[in-house]
Amino acid sequence: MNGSRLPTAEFEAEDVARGPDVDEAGSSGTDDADTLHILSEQGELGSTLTARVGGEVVDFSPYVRADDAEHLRSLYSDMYLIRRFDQESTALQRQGQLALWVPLTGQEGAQIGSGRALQPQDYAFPTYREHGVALTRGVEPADLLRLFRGVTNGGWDPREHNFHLYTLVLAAQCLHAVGYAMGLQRDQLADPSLPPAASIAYFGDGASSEGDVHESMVFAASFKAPVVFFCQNNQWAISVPSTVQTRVPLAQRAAGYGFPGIRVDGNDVVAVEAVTRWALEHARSGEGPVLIEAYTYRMSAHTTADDPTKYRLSEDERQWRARDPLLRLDTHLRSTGQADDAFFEDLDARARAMTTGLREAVLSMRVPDLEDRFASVYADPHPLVQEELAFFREYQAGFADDGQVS
Amino acid sequence: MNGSRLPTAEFEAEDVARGPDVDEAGSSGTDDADTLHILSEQGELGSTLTARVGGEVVDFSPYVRADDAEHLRSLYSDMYLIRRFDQESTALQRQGQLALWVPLTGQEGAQIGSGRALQPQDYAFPTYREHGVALTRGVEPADLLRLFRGVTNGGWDPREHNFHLYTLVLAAQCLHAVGYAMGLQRDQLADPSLPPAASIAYFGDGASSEGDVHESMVFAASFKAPVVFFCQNNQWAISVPSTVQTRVPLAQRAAGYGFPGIRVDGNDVVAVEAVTRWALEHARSGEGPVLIEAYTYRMSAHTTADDPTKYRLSEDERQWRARDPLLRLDTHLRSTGQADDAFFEDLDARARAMTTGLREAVLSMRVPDLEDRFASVYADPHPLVQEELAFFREYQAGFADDGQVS
Amino acid sequence: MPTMTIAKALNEGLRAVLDGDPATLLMGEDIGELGGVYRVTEGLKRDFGALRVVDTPLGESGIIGTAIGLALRGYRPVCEIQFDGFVFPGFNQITTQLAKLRTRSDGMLSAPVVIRIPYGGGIGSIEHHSESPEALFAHTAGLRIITPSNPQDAYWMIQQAVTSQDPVIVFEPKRRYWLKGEVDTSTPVSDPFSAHTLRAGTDATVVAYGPLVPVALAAANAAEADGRSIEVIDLRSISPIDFDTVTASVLRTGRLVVAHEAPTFGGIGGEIAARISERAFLSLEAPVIRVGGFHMPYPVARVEEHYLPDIDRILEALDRAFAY
Amino acid sequence: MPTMTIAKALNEGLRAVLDGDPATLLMGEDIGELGGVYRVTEGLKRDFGALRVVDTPLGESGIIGTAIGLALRGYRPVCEIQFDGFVFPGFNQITTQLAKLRTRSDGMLSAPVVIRIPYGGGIGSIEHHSESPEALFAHTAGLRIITPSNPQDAYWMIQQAVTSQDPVIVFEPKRRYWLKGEVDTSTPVSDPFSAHTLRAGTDATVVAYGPLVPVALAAANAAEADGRSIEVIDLRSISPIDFDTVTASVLRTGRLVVAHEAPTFGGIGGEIAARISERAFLSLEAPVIRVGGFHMPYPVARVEEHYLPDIDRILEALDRAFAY
Ligand SMILES: Cc1ncc(C[n+]2csc(CCOP(=O)(O)OP(=O)(O)O)c2C)c(N)n1
Ligand SMILES: Cc1ncc(C[n+]2csc(CCOP(=O)(O)OP(=O)(O)O)c2C)c(N)n1
Ligand SMILES: [Mg+2]
Ligand SMILES: [Mg+2]
Repeated sequence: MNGSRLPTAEFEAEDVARGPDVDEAGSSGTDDADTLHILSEQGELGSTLTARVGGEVVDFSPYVRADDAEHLRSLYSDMYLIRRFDQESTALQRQGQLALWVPLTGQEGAQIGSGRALQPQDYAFPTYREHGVALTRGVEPADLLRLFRGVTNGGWDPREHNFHLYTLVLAAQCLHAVGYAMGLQRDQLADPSLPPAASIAYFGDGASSEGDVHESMVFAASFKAPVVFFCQNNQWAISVPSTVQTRVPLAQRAAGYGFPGIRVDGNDVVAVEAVTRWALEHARSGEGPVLIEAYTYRMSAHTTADDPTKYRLSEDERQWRARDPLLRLDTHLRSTGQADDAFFEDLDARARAMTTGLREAVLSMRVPDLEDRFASVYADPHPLVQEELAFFREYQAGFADDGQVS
Repeated sequence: MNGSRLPTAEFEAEDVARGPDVDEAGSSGTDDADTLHILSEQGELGSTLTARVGGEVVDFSPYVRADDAEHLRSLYSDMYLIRRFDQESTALQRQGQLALWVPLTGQEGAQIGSGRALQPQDYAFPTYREHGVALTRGVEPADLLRLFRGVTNGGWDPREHNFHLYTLVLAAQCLHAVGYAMGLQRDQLADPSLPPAASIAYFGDGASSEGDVHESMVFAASFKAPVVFFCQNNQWAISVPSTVQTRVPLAQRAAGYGFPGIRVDGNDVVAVEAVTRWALEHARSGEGPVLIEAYTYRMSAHTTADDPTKYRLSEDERQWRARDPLLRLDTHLRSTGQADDAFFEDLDARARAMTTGLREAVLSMRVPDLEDRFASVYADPHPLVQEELAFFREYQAGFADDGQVS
Repeated sequence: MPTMTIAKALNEGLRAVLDGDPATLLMGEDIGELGGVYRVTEGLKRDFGALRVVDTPLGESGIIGTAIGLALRGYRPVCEIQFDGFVFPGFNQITTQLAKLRTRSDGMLSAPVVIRIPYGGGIGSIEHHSESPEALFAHTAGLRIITPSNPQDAYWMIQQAVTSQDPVIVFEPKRRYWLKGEVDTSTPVSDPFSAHTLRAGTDATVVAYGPLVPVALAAANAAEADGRSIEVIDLRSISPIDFDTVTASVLRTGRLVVAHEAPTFGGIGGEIAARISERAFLSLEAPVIRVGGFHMPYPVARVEEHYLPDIDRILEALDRAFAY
Repeated sequence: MPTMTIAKALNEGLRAVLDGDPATLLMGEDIGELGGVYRVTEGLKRDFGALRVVDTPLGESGIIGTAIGLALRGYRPVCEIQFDGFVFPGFNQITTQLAKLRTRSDGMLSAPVVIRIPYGGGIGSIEHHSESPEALFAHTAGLRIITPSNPQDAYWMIQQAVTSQDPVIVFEPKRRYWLKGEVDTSTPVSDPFSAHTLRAGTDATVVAYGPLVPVALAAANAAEADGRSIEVIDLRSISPIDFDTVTASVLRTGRLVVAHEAPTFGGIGGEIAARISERAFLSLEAPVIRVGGFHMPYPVARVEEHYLPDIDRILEALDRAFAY
């Protein structure tokens, strides 16, 4: 089993095979002046509302909404609701009602924080895990399940919510977000009375390695497009740790393109919201793109088809449970008396109401005919599609006669 | 001609359309502490042999070979020879002997400086313009013309010179260089007695925007591959200035991947050689990749098919003539008495000797048969190729009978 | 009627769409200041400005991907890919994103992006500058692919591509850019997705498109001298293919030769041969004969003349068809 | 002889090449610790180490491009692309670099890279996980493309792919990963670029490959009940195609049905139909009938059963062939 050419397992060169010498600033990566964190794991609000962005120190206090109890409760509510939805969806998948489910548990802080920072005229381009952002954009939760039920590749009208469809080819949506932002720019120039707007591109630590992320950043920087790149570094791309994609914080990529990049504690919904509000304002005001790296953790499996015990330590998972984005806001709200039991009970009731009909909603989702699919390939009539549709109808009809197939 | 939606030419938004607000450090980009420059435009050797790389100041003096007169003369000779070759090739193209020529004039400092820094065991991956590097790798100059004569897509045996074939699809070769470096790494581990080696990937400012450059850097950083990325920023990608690709020096990209990046005055052959020797040593010794941006200028057209007067100012061209990489070393050698007229006359004679046979060499290049091409598609026998070759032979034979075609 | 080259007709067509619809914009490498390496966009940046004629950074995926985003915002981007051989970095965005957007959204969204690609050989150029990759796009549903062969078609088809609600790839026969012809700028040509019968004939049909159309016509003329009456069809659209026109012709002539520069194996000629063999099975006097490139990377310039289908190759194919 | 699944046979085949040739290495996304999303590389990182079973960063162009570099240095990389629909970011490196390296160097260099791609539908999955893009690679000269349909072929063909001096794409029929069969680990199967006749017949020939081979066999059995004797050929190699075997069969049977999951339009079935129509023109009793996907993006899971060619679709095609 040993050859002349290549070392085998016994003769392992950790460095080449990528060892532990990763230059990440601390394993949590959230302990330095380049990272914004406001709400601590203990549920306490920090007093430093600044962080270094590139060479400069930015004061995020105008963007922090921590003194608005109502607002904090609503952030908590969103996180809570989407986690419950996530759990329910996972259960539906286990029951065989969904082909697959992509859980977001652990990433509620990053998603609700950034989603709530958006204004109606902004436009979001999600990956396939942004259920939390979807909630903030008013997408009907059940609609998120259509894709995973296998009845559509879409599920909602993006134009109604300014929330694009899920994109499964990693990083592809980043370019769409930049192009959309270039369109916003042009609209604004043609009609300065339009409210300034930006787009936001979500992607993961794994996707960050794809060429499309690079080209998005090059184009965005070149055209000063009003786009925010929002990377959820949940530390895993299926089974591969983010240290394989990069040895330094992903936020540092931005400086290479000449725009600001900042890492934020992704489990701190207050900080995420603040930094995203700042970034969107930067983009909307014509200052160009911003990269945000939300440092977080995928608390669940990659998808319901995945088994994380194959590649990560339960000890790690345990540690990150203590950093749960919901937990710390819960603690904060309770300890400061901003929320009482009634609030949590009421929220629980809302969550139950939201998830109750879900199973029925899924069961009653219209299963399309293959015939429907022929209709959406082209906008204009297309002879080949028409011919194949005619064949298909005739073919199906043949079975109807035989009584074999409906 | 004016619409409701988009502003027209009169209503130009310079910022969006990319105006002059580029954050480049000075238009020459070579005036700051992040740039290494040693031999000035006036032909004087500077005394600071340091430059900032990332946060740290690196002392390049161990890599500078400015006190070796023999060496400086040989650098000059190489630059001179390849420029003369370039001029002759341009002439050959004008005479219709080449389909196209890609001139390197202006980039001799970057190419000879980096090429001479390579050791025999290193392996270079060029673009299509690295005639100077080819010279340093011992490629027969006439062989560089085969591609442009249209008789091959190659022209030399890369394994003989550790100099890969020209690659025309921008940026593609960067990944090959990284993979090759991964191979070097494995060889070294299997046989530590091998001399440490690195690969070097050449690419341009235009190509830097391609996704493949990004993926190369991600892979190289991840595997700590012994590869040097050598970007010749000659400020133009055909007609598009490098400020469209980036608003900040390209060298800054490296920090985003966690490896050193440095800008060097590309028209300063002494500095380029030093910085490349440093970078190669860094790579060979297991420290991982380095990015070098050689800031230079394409003094000629993109190719002989190009007309730069369409897109750039003759004033710019004039300014850059003063920064000619040959001129400054010429001045230095003469003013310090390290080279006399005899040297320059002798060099001129060598150049004449080198270019004299060129036209004949080109004229006598064997024009391949289409039949030859059938032989190199696959290594192993392939029925379709055999069938088509048989058809082609029979078809050609038919004409021979008719006396129509040879 | 003005006479102009294909390149000029495309330029005028693009000018017309920029003029007519403020949502249109052109994007690509070197299309602005330089006017494109083939000068197809010459003068347009000057007249419409840098916001509508955009010199992009150098990345094909970036060009197509941002064009999709612009289209989602209501714009109509016309992208130029500099050469056939350089479309591949953008292949993913075209194949997985652009082509599928409509289906993915159950018909709610569309991205009517136009992609212009100069294609084909015969220009004595270097590697990657002479390819014919149309079959690699035709297999993907959701795209439309057209290729004008003359100035009149060029002028109108580029405009029709921009008007289409679907994404359209326009393959421009680069070695015919300087081919001149009359252009009627007042009456649009018929449906760009239909084939045109350029020459009537009774003994055999030759189907060609793009750069080979003049070759097919010349071959038909040469065959006439031998007493053979050849019908020549300019396919014009590669996806969809106007099989009705081709079938009707073959039902009359009984013989079909299909010619393209792309390699025969896996080329679009196979699709035509297969479908016509099915539709006209009982009328075919001979198998459909394909004339195309060989199964090899496009060869170096000095041998391309032996590679490219020419009049003789088409005549030889006709001979084979008549041998049955 | 041991019995194993196709996935296990591939795993054992990869183990054999890693064992036998120190220049081989595997690279891809999630192939190490996890053993691949289909567990085809399970246990190999444990046994051969992270230098030979490499979890790469997430970039398909990066995987193929660095594999080419490794091959230039004398290594034999076997790349895994996670799903058919995710090969496209690597399309440029495959099409313009990998396929052409040999020709570009006038035969001096070769890059015997192997690319494994799980492909095809029928697994109830989401978008991009059920595609059959083989025709998009077959058109490009310089590549070889094979697709095993059973454990025995899987075990040997993956090894033969690694031994080939040419780049080889191995399309693995993912919905058959769990198909079991006996594997003779001592005697290699014959030339992986040849077709195998799996069932003799006299009235018509059915050609299929990969996931549709069991479907074609089942259809042939069903047709037998109707008194029709159907020959079934497993194509095994998509580039080159073993036209000799197919032609010989059709010359005897006079009828041909070609089935694949990929859309019919522009699919490899067109190439087979065109070439067999030419080679067996006078023996064909009916046109070649193709059974394939419709011209649409692969549909959502809930309707895929109506999209995928099944026994009935093949029988219907045979009916059409027998109707002549
Ligand atoms: C281009 C492409 N390659 C591979 C895949 C398969 N794949 C799906 S998700 C995934 C991991 C993505 O990781 P990351 O970007 O960190 O996002 P996360 O899933 O953690 O949210 C992979 C490899 C894909 N969808 N697209
Ligand atoms: C992928 C790809 N796209 C487009 C081209 C066409 N092209 C050839 S050279 C060039 C400009 C390259 O500029 P740069 O990288 O700065 O290198 P330089 O020519 O200045 O040396 C372009 C656009 C190409 N060769 N490859
Ligand atoms: Mg992740
Ligand atoms: Mg340049």
